Amino acid sequence: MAKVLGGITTSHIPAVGNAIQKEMYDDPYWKPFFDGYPKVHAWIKETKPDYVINIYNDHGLGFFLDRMPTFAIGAAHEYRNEDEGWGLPSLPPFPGAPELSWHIIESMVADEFDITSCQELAVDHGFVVPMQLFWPGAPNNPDMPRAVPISANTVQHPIPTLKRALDFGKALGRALRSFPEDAKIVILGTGGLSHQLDGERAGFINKEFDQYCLENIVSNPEELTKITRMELVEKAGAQGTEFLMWMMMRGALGDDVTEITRNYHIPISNTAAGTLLLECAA
Amino acid sequence: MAKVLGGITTSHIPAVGNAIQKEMYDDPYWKPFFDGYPKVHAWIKETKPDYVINIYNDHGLGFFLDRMPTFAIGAAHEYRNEDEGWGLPSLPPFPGAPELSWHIIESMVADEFDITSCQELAVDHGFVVPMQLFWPGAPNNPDMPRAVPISANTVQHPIPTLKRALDFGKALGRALRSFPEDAKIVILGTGGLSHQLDGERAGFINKEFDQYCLENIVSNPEELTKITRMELVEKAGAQGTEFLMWMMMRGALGDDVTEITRNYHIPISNTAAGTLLLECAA
Amino acid sequence: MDQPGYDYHIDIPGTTIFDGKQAMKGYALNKMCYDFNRAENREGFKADEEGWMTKYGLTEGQKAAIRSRNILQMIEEGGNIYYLAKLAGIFKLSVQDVGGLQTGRTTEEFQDFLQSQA
Amino acid sequence: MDQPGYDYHIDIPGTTIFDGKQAMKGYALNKMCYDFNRAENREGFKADEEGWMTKYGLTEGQKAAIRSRNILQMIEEGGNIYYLAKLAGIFKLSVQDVGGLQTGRTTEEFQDFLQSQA
Ligand SMILES: [Fe+3]
Ligand SMILES: [Fe+3]
Repeated sequence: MAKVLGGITTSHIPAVGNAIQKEMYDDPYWKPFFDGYPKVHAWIKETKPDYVINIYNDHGLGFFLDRMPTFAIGAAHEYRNEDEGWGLPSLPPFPGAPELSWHIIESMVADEFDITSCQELAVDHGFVVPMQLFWPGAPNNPDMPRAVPISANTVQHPIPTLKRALDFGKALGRALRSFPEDAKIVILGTGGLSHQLDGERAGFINKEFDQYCLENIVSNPEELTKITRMELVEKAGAQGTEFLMWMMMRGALGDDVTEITRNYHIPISNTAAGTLLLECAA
Repeated sequence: MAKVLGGITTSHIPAVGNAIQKEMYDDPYWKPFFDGYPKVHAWIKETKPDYVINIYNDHGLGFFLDRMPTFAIGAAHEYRNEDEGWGLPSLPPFPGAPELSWHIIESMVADEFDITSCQELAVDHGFVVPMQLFWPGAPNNPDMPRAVPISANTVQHPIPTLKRALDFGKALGRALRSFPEDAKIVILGTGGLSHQLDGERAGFINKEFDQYCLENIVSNPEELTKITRMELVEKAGAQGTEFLMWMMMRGALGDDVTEITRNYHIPISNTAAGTLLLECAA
Repeated sequence: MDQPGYDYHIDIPGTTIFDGKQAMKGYALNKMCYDFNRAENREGFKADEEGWMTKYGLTEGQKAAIRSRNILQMIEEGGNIYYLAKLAGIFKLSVQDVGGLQTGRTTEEFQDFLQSQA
Repeated sequence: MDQPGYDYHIDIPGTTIFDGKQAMKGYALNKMCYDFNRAENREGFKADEEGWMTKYGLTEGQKAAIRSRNILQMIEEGGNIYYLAKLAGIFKLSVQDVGGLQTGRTTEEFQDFLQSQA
């Protein structure tokens, strides 16, 4: 049976992709952000995951309002990052893991999650930037695991509740641990932390709330399910709802986790950037 | 608050649309089928629903495998029956009820159903034929209610379980009854009963199983949740899985229903055709 | 695609479960058929069957099944009956014709078989 | 569209909840912006702004908001920031430019505001 090694969270801000390309790791603006990653790199080198479940939110590339799924799971041989509107160069495709995708979809639909399965899926910066952060040169990194993208709707309300997101993760964890292959799996929860791009409140950041979330997501995620969706918008900012991805990731890890590293920095672009690596008990 | 008047089930076989167009009501082949509808017509004339929730399954017009939702709800101003591949003439659009659609979507996502919302949706014979059966001349019938289409995946496994379908209906019923408009709502569950179009078992029909379903869907739908999805394929035929639509409809009606009329006839095209009108307690 | 371990399917003779495995196998074929919803694509196929199949990247097995109008083989190659029905429409086959072709019956025999289950 | 009774939203000053009501109001605008994912559509818009907006059926309010590069008004007219970001790209506005425009700050002032929350 497969094993879930742990979970990693990170912001997925498009500007990060740019900074990586320009190797601005020691630039004064970027250094406090990139300093969050060496321990993650070391952990990945040591544990060598075979599969990566990349839980992200699409920002208007893979899905439009004509068909907006609450939870979508990719089930393709590969995933391409198409042009998001800024003419950024396309990377080579990320290799998929369709046999794992279908195993997850079968298990989660049986478990009463109403999945939208995607046999074609263009992935945006929400998926790509974390891959580049964790596997430098991705997808051209010899350690690049095969990927399953999972996307939750944070574009249009109603978005899923924090409880549903955590429960999604729990069901995902059950699915992964029942995959009959002696494989090692890492789960990414990308997006957040607090930020707001739109309206007169644009630029809103909430350090106190982020710290509350960072603290509880490690040791007491159930506590966070008390937050209503409108409270999440109020306290994390309109786009801070991406924290749902962290909840989904966390649910899949189980109760017993060890925090390996944590980083928090304000601001990167408009966003409070948070990084967390949680290892599952062996 | 809105009121759910009752539910109506019917097969939605494409050939029925053709027979309606040719007014073959007294043709020996068609008479036993169309004889199931006068009591439904009388009931609709008497109760005059304001809204119709049309629970059907798409057959490869509105959705493809690139994005296959488990449960999709239309949220558009109108719905068009586009060409399904046979060059059938398009009807005028069916008027939608977006304010009711969004009320349902808000309520059901809060209730932990992972809805795909569709602000554009082409509807096929699964949606159209029942409308034509119940509102002759549809959509050009003065009594034509405004519509919300709801589609469940029966194209590709994994399909939702019978329990999930019934629970979907229960949550739908809660949503409808909390709609703050003094409106009357009827719910259609379309498709089935037993049939199989593909494979060496094509033409399979199972009268005994259909009768068991017809009996229990009225008085004891919970009993039917014991049927596994593979059993449903085995006993109802590969396309008899459309019975899930009946389960969804039934869940929304509540416990106390009265059977107004029932019809069952073998065969129409490749299918055992079933019609049922259940009225909710006042 | 190999799908280890999730083989919850029971064996139902004469019935292919259209699941992820079949769906991935048949993707190109079903995509071509799905696009037959539009008249221009039906015309394109009719004008140049071989070219159209190549354009959609059909496998050799899928092409052979279509060339020989072999419905069972199309299903074997991952075809889903709802999408294939649009192709059957181009070939002017009714649902009963398709039923007969798959069960080794004439259309009349197939209709009689349906009737016999009343 | 009137959405009776489902007004569970709390009032969050300076924040528009992009829900079904806003999504329906902004559908044409967001659809146009979504299609800016493709370079050919960006070029089409740049070549003929007015014609392109009409082609997508934008409302007068949406057109006016775009003509005046007024982001807050685009949101008021149903625009969603993720789709609007693609339009901002065409106008060569950075996320901080967009933040400044919406909050009555210069880009530098907006960046300082972000920094101040560290
Ligand atoms: Fe994001
Ligand atoms: Fe059907």
